[in-house]
Amino acid sequence: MMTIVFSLFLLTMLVIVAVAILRTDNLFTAVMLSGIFSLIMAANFFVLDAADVALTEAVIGAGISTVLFLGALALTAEHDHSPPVGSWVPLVTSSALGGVIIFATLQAPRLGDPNAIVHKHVAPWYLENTPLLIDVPNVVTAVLASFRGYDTLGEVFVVFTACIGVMSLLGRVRPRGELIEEGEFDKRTDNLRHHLIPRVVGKMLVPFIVLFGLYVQFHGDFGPGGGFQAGALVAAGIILYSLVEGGARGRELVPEWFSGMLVALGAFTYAAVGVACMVMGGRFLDYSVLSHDPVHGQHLGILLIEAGVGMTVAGVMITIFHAFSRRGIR
Amino acid sequence: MALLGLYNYFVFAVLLMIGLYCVLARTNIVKSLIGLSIFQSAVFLLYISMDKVDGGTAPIIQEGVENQVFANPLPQVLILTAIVVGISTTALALAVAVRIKEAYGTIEEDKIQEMDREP
Amino acid sequence: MDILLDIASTVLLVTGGFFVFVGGFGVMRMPELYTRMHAASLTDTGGAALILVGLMLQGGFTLVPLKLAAIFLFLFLTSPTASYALANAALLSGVKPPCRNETGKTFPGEPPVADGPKQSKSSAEKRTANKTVAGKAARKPAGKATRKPAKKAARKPARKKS
Amino acid sequence: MTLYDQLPALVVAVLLFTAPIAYMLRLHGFPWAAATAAVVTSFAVACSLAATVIGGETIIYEMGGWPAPYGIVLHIDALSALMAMLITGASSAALIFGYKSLADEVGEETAPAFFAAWLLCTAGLVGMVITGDAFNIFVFMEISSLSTYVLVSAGPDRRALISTYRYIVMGTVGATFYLIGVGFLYMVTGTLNTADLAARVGQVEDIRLVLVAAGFVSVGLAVKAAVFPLHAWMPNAYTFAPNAVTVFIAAASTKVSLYVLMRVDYAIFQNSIANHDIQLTLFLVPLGVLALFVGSLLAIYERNLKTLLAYSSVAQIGYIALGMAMTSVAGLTGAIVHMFNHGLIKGGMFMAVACLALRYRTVNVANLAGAGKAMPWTMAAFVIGGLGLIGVPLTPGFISKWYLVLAALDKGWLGVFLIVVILVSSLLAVIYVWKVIEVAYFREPRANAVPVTQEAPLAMLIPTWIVVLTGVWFAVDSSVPVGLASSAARTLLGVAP
Repeated sequence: MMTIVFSLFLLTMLVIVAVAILRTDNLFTAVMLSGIFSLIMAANFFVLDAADVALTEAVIGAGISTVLFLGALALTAEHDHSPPVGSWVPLVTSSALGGVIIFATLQAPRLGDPNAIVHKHVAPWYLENTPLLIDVPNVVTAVLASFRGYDTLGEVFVVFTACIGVMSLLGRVRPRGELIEEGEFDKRTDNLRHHLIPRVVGKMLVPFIVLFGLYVQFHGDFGPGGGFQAGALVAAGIILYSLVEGGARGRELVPEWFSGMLVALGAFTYAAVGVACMVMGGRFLDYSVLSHDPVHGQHLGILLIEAGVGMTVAGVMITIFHAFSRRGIR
Repeated sequence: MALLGLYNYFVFAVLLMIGLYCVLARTNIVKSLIGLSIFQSAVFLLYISMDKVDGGTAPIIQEGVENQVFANPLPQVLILTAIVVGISTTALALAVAVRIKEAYGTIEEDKIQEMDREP
Repeated sequence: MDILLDIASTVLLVTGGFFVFVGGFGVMRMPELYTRMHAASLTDTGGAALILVGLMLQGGFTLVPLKLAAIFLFLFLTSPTASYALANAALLSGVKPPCRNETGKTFPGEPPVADGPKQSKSSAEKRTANKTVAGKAARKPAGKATRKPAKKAARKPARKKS
Repeated sequence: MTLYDQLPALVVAVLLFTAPIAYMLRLHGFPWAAATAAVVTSFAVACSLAATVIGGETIIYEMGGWPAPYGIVLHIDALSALMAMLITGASSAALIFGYKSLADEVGEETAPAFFAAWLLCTAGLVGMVITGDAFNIFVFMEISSLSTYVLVSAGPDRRALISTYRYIVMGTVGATFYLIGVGFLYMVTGTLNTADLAARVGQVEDIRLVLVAAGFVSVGLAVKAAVFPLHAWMPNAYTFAPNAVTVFIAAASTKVSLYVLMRVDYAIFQNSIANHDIQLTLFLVPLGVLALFVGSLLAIYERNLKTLLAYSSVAQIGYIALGMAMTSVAGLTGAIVHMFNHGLIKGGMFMAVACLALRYRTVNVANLAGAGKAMPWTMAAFVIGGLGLIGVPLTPGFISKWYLVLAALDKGWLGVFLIVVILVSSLLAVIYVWKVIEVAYFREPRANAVPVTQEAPLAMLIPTWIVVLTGVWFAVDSSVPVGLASSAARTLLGVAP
């Protein structure tokens, strides 16, 4: 009962914040509010017993996505100059969409119904067989890395694609061939360097954030966490460092060739584990063949691919951040 | 009480509407992209709402504890994937927005359309 | 013994909740940015500290109090920093604290004498815009990630003026 | 496990494995070489898979060794093998063809990223085709979409950027719709495996959520496939992308979404929703007919040759939609064969356009006067492709239209109407193809225009002619595509072969 009340409160807040985002003309306000939106969403996920997702949403939605939006705002515009809406098409389309969904979900199982079909098919099998077949306590990690490892492989390559996309769009060289040395976002965050307190406290926190990221990486089998969250956390630590010390120092700490290499290496590791399984006589991504004992093989496979995921995600986030912060206004 | 159990889905519908409206009605590219990310987050809410079981906990099996009820792990895995896909799309779209600003000098779609019309 | 612990922790939790409530109430009722920040700081310090200690008493001799202590330490470091950055940015972008003149009437801040009569209408408008940004950001419950956006919300206008 | 058993996974794994390598090793010319090698390997694997399944059997490959509804399986039957062949074939042809023009349009600096994106795009499309899991389709759809955005935005014109942005917004909304539909399906069945879904959707008592799910999935995929009113992103994306990219995405990318639409509608919803064939007809016939007319008319009035061909694609997708709407073996065979043939025709035509663009530096129809004399081979390839669009006998377009007409004959008055529509739209195709031919062959170049005397380089001409002649070959001896397509159509409809 308590969770339902709390959930109601959070969901209502979500709607309020979303409306506020829609109404504001100031893009900075909108970006800040969308950070808050993600944070409330993360809290809500936690209430709904999805700890892994909550962690990911908090790091990626509220942390990294906000920083990326700010980086883009520094290079584009501060205000939304959309003309007043003259057409009724958007309103009708979106209302129709909402109407259809509400109409359909009137027959959906209520929240938390233990007899819902989703809890009767497939999912119980995971909960039953994970201790036997894979033997890691966190079932989410088991499903993510092994049962549906092919999805996760695809996902790593989605991030990889985004990274090469951003790099080919905002790479070092412009179409005209000139190099950019001083980035606009760098300049704007530069004044943070002259403030002692944020700088000292920020620097003090960086090692702990990175440490926490590593903990999440290697503790992902036992508690909430795994490669995605860890990669994003480590990247958040490095980004914080770049913010308080200036982008140039940040790029000294993690050079761009290094983060770029990390991206490709992570994706490569994942694919290579899959191919190695094929070479050792199993199917693609069948980790059981990696060792004499199938369960041990699964552990090894999960460790390796989580490392690949962590490397890719951390590399991608850092690379994309640098790509935005390095860019100067033309 | 029955409707209260469906409140999640209603919020999902409302967020979807707000997101889609923002995408369609705003001509500012960054604003549309914020709308797009709300649109995507709404879907996360749909999936995660499905995973809850009354009296359940996060699906982490603890040794020595019997008869625990766990939330459904599958939607969580799917949404972990979807969140990462979402940020990838956003990052790429923002990079395109930056390049559009550099090429056109504005990120208002209606103005860009005018500029493209006159050769 | 147990009952004593329970009573102590309940008292702490209730007091902490009271602080949070007062903080939220203050953010709603206070007239402008700095006083609102002052109110919000009640949530960060009194509220958070009391609630965390109350929870630690509930935890007993396990890892839980240690984790809570880590959270306490984290908040102890970050929330003053965030407040500092916020106030600093507000000051730089021209939001002045309210002053009282000889007649005893309060009026919205007059700029320091050095760059006295420069304040124009447009900057007054800008000020209200800033206030809404900062106000909204500061009103949210304390947490790691809210702190970050709040810091940045304030940073941007800071640059605009200087 | 022998190598032969591993083939289904290899189609995708080769591409995914090579992409990071192509991105990491920044040697001169290496990314192109690596990409071509990987894509050609994948094409060979796809061909051998097609040879295995042409008889009508199905290969199931369990990823990670986990059985069907719990793990992800690859599901390869005649239809998916045909599509995989089309995608990898188009990708290899466009890559080999684009060796010169891509070096021209994509700088040395961005080449590694570009070719990695190319590999990922191919991998994403193939992955969508061969997977047997509804959510996995979404993941690979995102890989292919994100990499297509990257490829399109590499275009030299600044309008490439705004087209990419629109494509991103439409594509993301489409993919999210698909995701919502899958979510609802999961809610009522508890599974994501397509075969399992097909079995369990029929047992759902409450049909409302299933209907809405079908709607979301169909609309989402229709956006991705550029079915008529949702085609807005396509013409500009085709026009401003680099030429070789246009060849590839015009031949393969929208077809894959149509394929998924076909698969989902027939395999999952057909058996479970009462009167689903009528709903499908009501949904697709008006859209298909409108697409034929609007696409053809817009093509007639278009001045830019690439945009003209893009609008013609909108019209041709109308044919495929009509074939899908007819829910008969002949209609589906027509639709599937047309997906394949249209890929060949449009691929060949865009290759010819790329050759023209290389010499003329413009793709405005008006400026191509005299091209028939200056570049006879290129224009001949273009004309053969154009005849295919019209549907003249002995060209691939004829075969598919033949099956569509056959299917329409069974449909009574609706069928007569559809035959008239098909004939009229073929006439419209004559007009827009003739428009180009007239300028190229019968109009003298303007006095002030720079004279073009050189034919396109052989490195581009030979692939163009290979594609065009393959099309003609499959029109004369249509047993392979028609065999695969009719076996696929029977499987989809559940008719015993």
